[in-house]
Parts: sequence; structure tokens; C-alpha cells
Amino acid sequence: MNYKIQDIEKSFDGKIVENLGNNDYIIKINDNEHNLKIITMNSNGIEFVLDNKYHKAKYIEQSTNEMNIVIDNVPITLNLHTHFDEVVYKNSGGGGTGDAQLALKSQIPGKVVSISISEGDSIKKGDIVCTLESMKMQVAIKSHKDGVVKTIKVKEAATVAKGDVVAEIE
Amino acid sequence: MNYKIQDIEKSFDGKIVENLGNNDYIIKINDNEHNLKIITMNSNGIEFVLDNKYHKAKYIEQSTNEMNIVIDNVPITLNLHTHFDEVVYKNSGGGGTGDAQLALKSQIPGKVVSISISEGDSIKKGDIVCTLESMKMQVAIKSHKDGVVKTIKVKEAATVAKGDVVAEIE
Amino acid sequence: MIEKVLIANRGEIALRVIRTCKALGIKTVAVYSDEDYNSMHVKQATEAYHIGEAAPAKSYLNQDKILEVMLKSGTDAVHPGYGFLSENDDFANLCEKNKIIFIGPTAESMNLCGDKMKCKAAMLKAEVPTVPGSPGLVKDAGDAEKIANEIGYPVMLKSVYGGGGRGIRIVTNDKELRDGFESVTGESIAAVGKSAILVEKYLEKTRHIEYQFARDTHGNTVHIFERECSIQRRNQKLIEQTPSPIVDEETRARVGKSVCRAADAVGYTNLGTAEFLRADNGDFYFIEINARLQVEHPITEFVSGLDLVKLQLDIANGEPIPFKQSDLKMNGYAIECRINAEDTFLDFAPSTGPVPDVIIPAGPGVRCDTYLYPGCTVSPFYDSLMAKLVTWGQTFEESRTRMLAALNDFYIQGVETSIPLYKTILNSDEYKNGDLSTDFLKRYGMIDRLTKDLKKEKEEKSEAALAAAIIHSEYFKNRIQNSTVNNSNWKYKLD
Amino acid sequence: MIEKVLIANRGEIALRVIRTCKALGIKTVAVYSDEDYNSMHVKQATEAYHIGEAAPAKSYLNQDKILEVMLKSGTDAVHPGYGFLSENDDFANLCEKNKIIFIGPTAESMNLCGDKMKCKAAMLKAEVPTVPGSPGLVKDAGDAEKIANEIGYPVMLKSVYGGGGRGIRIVTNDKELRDGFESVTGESIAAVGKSAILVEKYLEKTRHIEYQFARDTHGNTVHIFERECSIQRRNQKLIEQTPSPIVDEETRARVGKSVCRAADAVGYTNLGTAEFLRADNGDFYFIEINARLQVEHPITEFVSGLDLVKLQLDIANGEPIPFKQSDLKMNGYAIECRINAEDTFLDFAPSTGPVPDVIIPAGPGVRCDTYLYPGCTVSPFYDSLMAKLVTWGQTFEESRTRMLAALNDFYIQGVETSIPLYKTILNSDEYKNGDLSTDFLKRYGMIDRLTKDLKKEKEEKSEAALAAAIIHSEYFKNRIQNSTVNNSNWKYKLD
Repeated sequence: MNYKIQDIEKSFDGKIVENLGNNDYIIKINDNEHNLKIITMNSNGIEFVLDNKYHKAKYIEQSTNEMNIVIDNVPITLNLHTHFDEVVYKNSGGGGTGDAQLALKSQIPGKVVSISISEGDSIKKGDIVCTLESMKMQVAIKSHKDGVVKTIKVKEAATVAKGDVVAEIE
Repeated sequence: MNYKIQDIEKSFDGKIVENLGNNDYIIKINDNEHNLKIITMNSNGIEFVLDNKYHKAKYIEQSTNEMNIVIDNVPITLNLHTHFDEVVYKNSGGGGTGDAQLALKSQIPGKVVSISISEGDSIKKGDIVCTLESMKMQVAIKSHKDGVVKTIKVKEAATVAKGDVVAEIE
Repeated sequence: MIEKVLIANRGEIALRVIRTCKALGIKTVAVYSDEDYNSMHVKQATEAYHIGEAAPAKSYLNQDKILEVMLKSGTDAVHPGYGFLSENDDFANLCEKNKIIFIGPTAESMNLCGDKMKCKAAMLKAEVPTVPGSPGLVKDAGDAEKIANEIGYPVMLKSVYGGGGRGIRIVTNDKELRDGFESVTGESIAAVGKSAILVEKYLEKTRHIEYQFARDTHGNTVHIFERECSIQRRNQKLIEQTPSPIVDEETRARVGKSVCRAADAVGYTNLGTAEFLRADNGDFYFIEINARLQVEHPITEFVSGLDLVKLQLDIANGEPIPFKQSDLKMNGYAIECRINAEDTFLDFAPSTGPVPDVIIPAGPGVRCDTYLYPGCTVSPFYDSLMAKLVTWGQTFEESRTRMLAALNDFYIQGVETSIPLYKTILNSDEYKNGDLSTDFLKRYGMIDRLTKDLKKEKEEKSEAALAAAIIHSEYFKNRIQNSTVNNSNWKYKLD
Repeated sequence: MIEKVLIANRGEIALRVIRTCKALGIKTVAVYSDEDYNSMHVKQATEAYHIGEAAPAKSYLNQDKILEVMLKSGTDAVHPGYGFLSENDDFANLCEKNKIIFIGPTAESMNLCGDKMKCKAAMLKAEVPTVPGSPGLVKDAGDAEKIANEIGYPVMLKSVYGGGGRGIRIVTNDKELRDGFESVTGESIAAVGKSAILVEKYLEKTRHIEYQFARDTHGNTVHIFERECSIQRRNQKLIEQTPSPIVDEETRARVGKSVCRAADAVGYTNLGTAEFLRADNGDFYFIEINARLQVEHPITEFVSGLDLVKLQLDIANGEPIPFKQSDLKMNGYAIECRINAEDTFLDFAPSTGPVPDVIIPAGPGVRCDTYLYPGCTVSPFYDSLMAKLVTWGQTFEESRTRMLAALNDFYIQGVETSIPLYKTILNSDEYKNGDLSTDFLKRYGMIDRLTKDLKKEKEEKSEAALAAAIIHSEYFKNRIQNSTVNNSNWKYKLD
């Protein structure tokens, strides 16, 4: 499979060369072979020794072509080039980011203190959509693009989780 | 239900008086009512607040009329007087302890270093049956009664877990 | 003698107080909100009482409910921790009335500390230097100019009705002052319909240096050295250390004496902290007294050998402080990093939620005060301080490198933390050289450096990340061949 | 300069060494057996290499394999920890030959320390008092009687072929000696076909007191105070403390000087410990030198402020010890409890298995060195030391009460531990009064007292236990009504 790591200007080819049994594997990244021993593994994460170095990874989220993991406390996003479409459900919400994206998501969890817009309003990128309170702080959620407010998905005093859609902007 | 606690010269009556919902209960021990709030619970253990004191219990083993728990790090054996026979499997091995008991169990885990008896031998209470090694120490497993060795259940160099039957003495 | 203490707080500080009480054989009473029924302070206290809903106003700030628990549980003293009711003189009063010892200053002294104008007046009388400026409001531009020339430019014109940077002007000469006076007055009238202006010396590149002090009911006062807390974000301390790299023996003793005068001046009892701004020219200016145990008290404990909570209890029991100023010797160097649940790159926005796994660092010279345990939750209802990581060393370098090693060991799954930022800061030459100031993060572009450090870290971890991804894909493929997959959340179906 | 250290050990001591290396920026190489692939030292080291099967002979004692890893990984020094290869002069030799720094004394000095007869002779020459007795074997009963009269009765007759209490006789006068000599000779010949007898002064109510010392390659020697380790079971230390309650300044300095002579006499380099018996009359007798870092080194770290592993690395790098004897000041009091996986009531038999949950105590003055984490396993292949709980206080009482609180907080699910015994000991008047001796447990019937304490604890917990049982029964009843029960292991079917 072919991988790219976000923020890093390289792409990688990676595959398992051999399963040696007893949780030992030989894997190949680009042209180099590596020894890998799985210590523990489940669907949430893996602990392994790669070429005599211990690593601990947590699998956060996977979509058709993107995978978020935290390895040794370092969050890394991998882009995958593969064909899992038939089985993998794309669970990252809308389609892509940027101007095309309808959904405005909250990057923090919190309680809605106030909502600054109404459905049908024309708004600019950076306009405050609503204000959340969390840990005694007030944080403004701002529009990610110019557009018209299609729907507001939250109510005052409601609790919002990280990643929840706050509003849809067309 | 009626309970007795090993090593304590009292017997207790205990029951749930009311389930108040939200994990709150009123229970009655002898003549006194107590408030109990379950914090977490599964089949292995429970954390709860009893009359405003926090406790953590682990359920170790239960048979028809005996229950072993560790509460706040204190191991306690309760004798139950109830009629669960139809559903509860008595998983404590043989029947009772003392002279009637056939099975000699190891109280420690370890590796069998040597076996000192043969099947058919007549032995006395306290005679060494086998020697285990664990954590660099050698520990002798001694017969719990006078009798004849019916079967030896372990082999040299085998690993024995705590509670495993080492031999049967008739 | 205090025999049972209610801790009107939660989180790491509740645990900190419980710990000393346990060692002294004093019973503890925890209180908890709906959000905290599974929190560590509930589990560690002798008794625990539910006091209400998650919102602080309905639980940890609910004085009536807390009083009810104190009376019901037979508590003879209350420790307020920091935050919540710790500097609330009404609560101190309520305790006094109900004959429950409030572990802290009297309501009267607390009130005096909390009133900035009255407190400043008391300091002037006690010859404790405050930031030079007008003693109160200035009458007009002429008055302001007179004062500006006395204290020297640059000065700051401040409308008392301003706030958040509005109604403030820094001026460097008489002309700018006269123009500035007019516009600040105008802004203030436009905004709130009235104007009232203060003049204060404007200080650049200041350090935040504070002194721990203690004063008993017999009038004995000691200071327990300084702490430098210059590394801040949004006026909140991130990293504290003691000794300060720019405080020598002579300065320590000199400023320390003024701290004792300050404590005497407000009739303080129990432990408190006098906060100072330290100007780049070396002058110290008193800002305020924090009338409670501070978050950063462990660094003082490390270098003094004292248990400050025990000292609080002794003083609350009416005992004299069991040592003299001359008995106190500073031993080694200590650093504290406040491990916050926050996202450095989202302007330090809160990060909350379940924490399935934690590894807490330990070892020689390492102390970690925390409420975290595997399976706990970081609540959005309370502040973001999850842990205080504190290290000690015989030298500053030893305490710094121990901190770095401990930061590397600290594993908190599930929430964003300030740990990566602290690694960048502790590795910087500016930090190593003690070149600290309250604008340290901005002055030295620490967030940008962190971005670079994280990119480097990503590069270092890229092979391991790929390995994890490769194994995951393989595992996934094998599993889906053997089971029915519910596509909507396959992730949870694998095990 | 050492840049990469292999730790030829496992468990808490491997972690301890890794910690200091991390703080100093030194890379670490862990080695692990089949049993340890999921152990914390594998996770914390920079690199980790598998070296063989669980049995120590096939892994941690496998010199060839460890050498192979050292060469492959580019290690320039090896830290042996304690146990395993730490006092193996062949291994020290092997390292020397392969130009890998062995962090400890030279093979030659180690050999001298390990040979009791040669070491005793070196001590006599250096005027370090050893237990009075015959310099070697005695010729006959007459010779024995002569020596007995020189050193004074009671004396002990010891067959060098005895062991485990056999072939030993305590005699109090000439007549008993002559009778005893005959029977010991007879017993020894009967048992092993030959006899060889030593005479040694018999000491009652002895204390085990040892001195930490350091000696660099330039010949500088310092002692770093004493540790009292009298509380033992089967000659294994359970609780250690410093300072010893019966060592005053004058004694500390006097015996300390003899410790430095002892280190010089055997040409020691690096850190070592000189063990003494302290007779009830106050005399100190040298027993042996432990040529390695000791389990109980953290209490010395607490009162000296030193990082002893760092000191080991400095000395191994050929640096002079960076302080003088006169620079060392003892600060406060420290206690260590060895948290063993053992069942006090089964004569301290091992207790092993999975540890699903652990709560490790922390707080001011508390340090816990441990390999435990939730989900780890206590292996039957290695020794029973799971954790070292160490507390410090300004006073002995503070360190003692902190230890009691920390012992109460320590939660280890799944195995039996020595924690309850330590609570009984630390609460006893004899311990509080410092009335210690190597037979402390028997002398004061501590196991019986523990039984009583546990019974009391059971009584206190009986209502809570009942509550847990009642809820369990209810829960169980509800569940079995709703599901098919596999009677054979219903316990695991409930969730």
C-alpha cells in the first residue's frame, strides 16, 4: 500500500513481507526491511517493538483514504492509497475540508452559551457562529467560509462534543 | 439472607430494602438501614459509597454457601445461608476441607522441582509430597492428612498454579 | 485540635490536602458534584458527601450545602484549596459564625487583601513598594503630567472602567500624555458614560516573582523564599521555579523582609503569597496577596523541606510557627509544570473527555500531584489543571533534565495536553539561561518553535507510524474476512 | 564519555537506571526474556533486545548473549543493577576485555570483596573491626578454648561444612566449649565425612547497619552515611531507614572513617556498601562489602540529595567524585519498605500472577520505584520485589506517618503483598522507639500482632463486605433470570 504522512514531504510504500509466527513479522517500508514484534494489539491500539524500539500506537479514526493515529504520544495523519471502499465506512463526517464543506464542526467540547446567527443569515468567513463554555473559558466558534446559514444544529445550553456539527453553511 | 463472616463471632441478616434508582439503594443489615450508592460494578467487582464511605470490593470466588471477596484490600470470607443450589455451581474444587477432602492443592504457584511420593504410598499428615520453586525459593507442599496416595497430578518440571490439585490422598 | 477536615474542593488539590491529613491521622470529608462521583478525592477521603449538580454554583460554590455537610459530619475545620470558595470572605465568615475553623486568614484580613485600593494603601504605609503611580484617581491632565514626571516616562494611563486592553494608553512624554489623556477620557465616556483615570509606571519585560509567607495567630511572620512564575499564557502561570535565576541571597532577604511587613500590615494569618512584578532594572513592586494555598506550593516544599499543608493546620490550631526565619535554608532547585488539558494550537482551548490510559512519571526528585487514573474523565465543568509535575535537583540543570525526562514519560491518552509545549520551552536556550519574562511565549516565538519540534518528532516517528498502519490494515483485512462487518462502526467490531 | 548504557537487569532497578540515563541524555538498551516482553523496562528504554527464555540462566545470566547485544547495539557501558550478574567477576572481566565499561568495581576488586577470608584479612590490616574470633580454622579444642578466652564467652562454634543452622553450637564456658567441640566435630563428620571448625564471638540482639560509600579511580573515598536494615525475614531486608536511631554524629563519623579505609583496602572503585553487625553494646563489626548498587539506595538519595546512579556514571567515566566528605550533610529522615509479592502467613511464600489493577502512592516526600502497572504480571521466575516504597520527612515521625499513609494508599490487585505486615510494624511502639534488631519480627511477635490487626480490620470492614455481598447476590439474581447460565463458570458470564 502507498502512504503519505501529513506535513511530511515524502511518500512511503509499505507492506508485510512475512508473518514469522509468535507475533513476529517482517515488514518492508520503501526499500528497507524491518523486524516487528507485536506485544499487545486490539482494535483501539497496538504496542510493538520495531527494530528493537518499543512503540505504542492508538488508532483514532479511519476513513477510506485517511487514518489518524497517535504514536508514542505524537498524533500523525496518514493518507492511504488503497481500495477499501467496498468495506470501509467513511466516518469523518462530510466530504473534505475547506470551502466545499457544508458542516461547521466544533473543535472543542463545551456548553453553548450563545448563538450569534440565525438560519438564512449571510455570513463571512471568521464571523462568530456561537460561543461555547468549557473549563471556565468562553470560546467562539467561527465560520469556516463565506456563505448562507442553512441550518443551526445546536441550541443554547446544549452540550457539544468535539467534532459535533454546529451549523451548516452553504 | 443470612451471613456469617469467617473469624468473626457474629451473624448478620442482610437484604436490599429499596432500589431508589440512579444506582442508589437502601439496604438493611440486622436492624440498621444504610444508604448505598454504586459507583461502578461488573462481575469482578464493585465500587460503592456506603453511608458516605467509599469502598472497593473484588469478588474472588463463590460457591453455594461461601463467598470470597477482597474489600478495601482486606480479604474476607462470607458464609451464606441461602438456597441457590439449583443455579450456582460449586466451583471450589472438592467438598469441604480437612480430613474428608481428597484433593491436596498447592497454595502457591511454581515449578515442580521434585516429587517425593509415589502412587499407592501410605503417608502421614505433614509429609512432603513435592517441592515447588518460585521466585528463587523452594517450597515444600505437605500432605493435609494421613492416607494413601491415590493419584499424583503433577510432573517434574511442570508449572503449577495456585489452587491446582497436586495429588489426591485417600 | 483539628480532628476532621472537610475539603471544599476537588481534583488534585483535594487529594493533596487529604494526603497530609492522612499522614497526621486527621479524618477527611470530601464533597462531590454529580460530575465527580467517580473522582479520586471521593475514593481517598474518610467520608464523602454528594453536594449537587456539576455546575460549580450548584455544588462547590454552594455555601449552604457545604455548611450542612460540615455540621452533619462533625467537621471541625474546612480547607478551601484554591479557587472556588478559597478567597470568599462571606464563606470564611459563615465558618467563623458556625465555629468551624476556616484554614486560611480571617474574613476581615481576606477582605482587606481582596480590596486593591485598601491593600495598596496598607502597603504604602508598611513601606512595601507598589508600582509607582497616582495614589488614586487623577483630577486632570495637569495632575497626570505632574505624576508622570515624578515617576518618569513611559507611563500608562488607565481608565478604571476599562478592561481587556480598552481604555489603556502607554505614553512616553508630556505631549503624548496630554493627547492620550483626552482620548482615554473620550473612549471611557463613550463606552460607559463616565471616566476616571489612574497613572501607573509602564514596565517592560517584567518577571512575575512571588513569595510564600506564613503568619501565625501570635504575630510571628516568616517568608519561605520566592518562586518565579514568569512563564504564562493569558496571565495564567504555566511553569514555576524556585529559586528565581535572578534572585540572590541579598535580594531574597531584602524583599523577604518587605513580604513579612506586608503580611503584618493586613493582619494576615495562615499561609499566603505576596505577588510582585520585578522590573528589568531589578526593582520589585508588590501587586497583591493571594490569600490561600497556591497551585505551585510544591516547589517551595521541595526546597524548604516543609509540608505546607501541615503548617497550615498547625497555624489553624493556634500553634506558633515551629521554626524561625533563620532556621529556613533553601536546598536545591525545583520546577513545576502545570499539566493542563488544553490544545496549544487552538489558543489553549480546553480539551476534555475520558482518559482511558495514563502513565504517571515517578523516580528520584519527581513528584506528580494529580487526580488522573486510568479510566477517569477530564470534566468540562472545572478548570483544566490535570496534574502538577514537579521535579527537584541539586542543581538547576538536574531539576530541568529530570523534568524533561518526566515530561517524556508522562502519557495521557484521550485529551490534548500542554506537555509538548513544555518540552519545547525547557529545551530552549532562553529558558536554560533564565531569560524569563511574562511575555516569554510571544517574545521568543515558542508556539512556532513547538510547531517545528512537532514536525521533527513526526518525521522521527513516521516509520513507526507506518508500521502501526500496516499491521492495522492486515489485522483488519483478516478480521473482515471472518466476520460480518457492521460498516458504520467497524472499528469497534474488531475485538 | 558514556553515551549508551545497557542495563543487564529487569524490574524496578532497570527502570531506576533508565530514569537517570534519560535525565542525562544517555541512551539506554534494555534486554528481556520471554517472560518480560511486556515489561515496563522494555517500554522505557531507547532500545530493547530479546535475550532468551524466562529462566535467568538462559537470559539475564547469559553473558555471551548479553555481550552480543552490547556489541550489536554499540553500547559503551553496562549497568548490572543488583542480583543477576552484578557481583560476577567473570562478567566484569568479559566487559573489560571487550572494552565495555562495567559500572562497578574492577573484576579484581570484586573478587577480593567476594572472598570472605581474603576480605577479612584485608580488613584486619586496615584496622576495620570484624567479628572477633579465630583468624581461620582452629586446630583443636585447646586452640578453640584459648581463642574463646581471648574474645570472651559466649562464643559460637561453626563447622565450615555446616549450613542452615546445622553444625553450630553456642557455648558459654570452657566446659561447654569442650563438649560442644566434640559434638560439632561428630555431627560434621557424620554429615559430610570431614570437620573444620571456626570460633566466633556470639552476638545477641544485633542490628544490621550498613554504609554507602563511593570511591573514584583517583583514589578519593567518601562515605554517604549509614542505613539501618535490621528488620528482616530469613536474612532478607524488609524495611530500611536512615539515619539509624542509634547512630549519633560522632559514631557516624568514626565508623564512616573505617568504611573509607575498607574501600581503600580492597582497591574499590564506584559505589559500594559496607555491611556491619552492630552489637548491643555499641560495637560495630564489619561483615562484608556489597559490590553493587543496593536495593535500598533511595533512602540515601533522599537524605543526601544525591542521584547515586549519576554518581556511578560519573565515576565510571573516570571523573573525580564532585564533592568532599565535608560537603555532605544529612537532611531529614527516610524509610524504605520493600513491597514483596509474598504471603506473610505462608512463611513468606511467593505469590505470583496477573495484576489487573494498581494504585501507586505519591505525594510530598513519597517515592515509589516499581515495575507495576495495571495489567502487568508478577512472574514466578524472578524475585519477589515488586516495588520500593520510600518516604522522607523532616523528622522521623513525619517519614513514618507518611509511610503509613502511603502503605494505606497502595493498592495491588491479584497477589499477596507484605503491605499489611509493614503497617503492623510501623504502628508498633518498638519500631517507633527505634528498638530494632535482626530478630525483630520474632522477638516482638509481629506475625501474631498482624493476625490481630487483620482480625480487627475484618471487623471494621464487615458491614461493607456484607453490603458488597448483598448487592452481588441481587445483581446475580437479576442476571440469571435474563440469560442462559453456564453453571461451570458463571462468574465470567455475568457481563
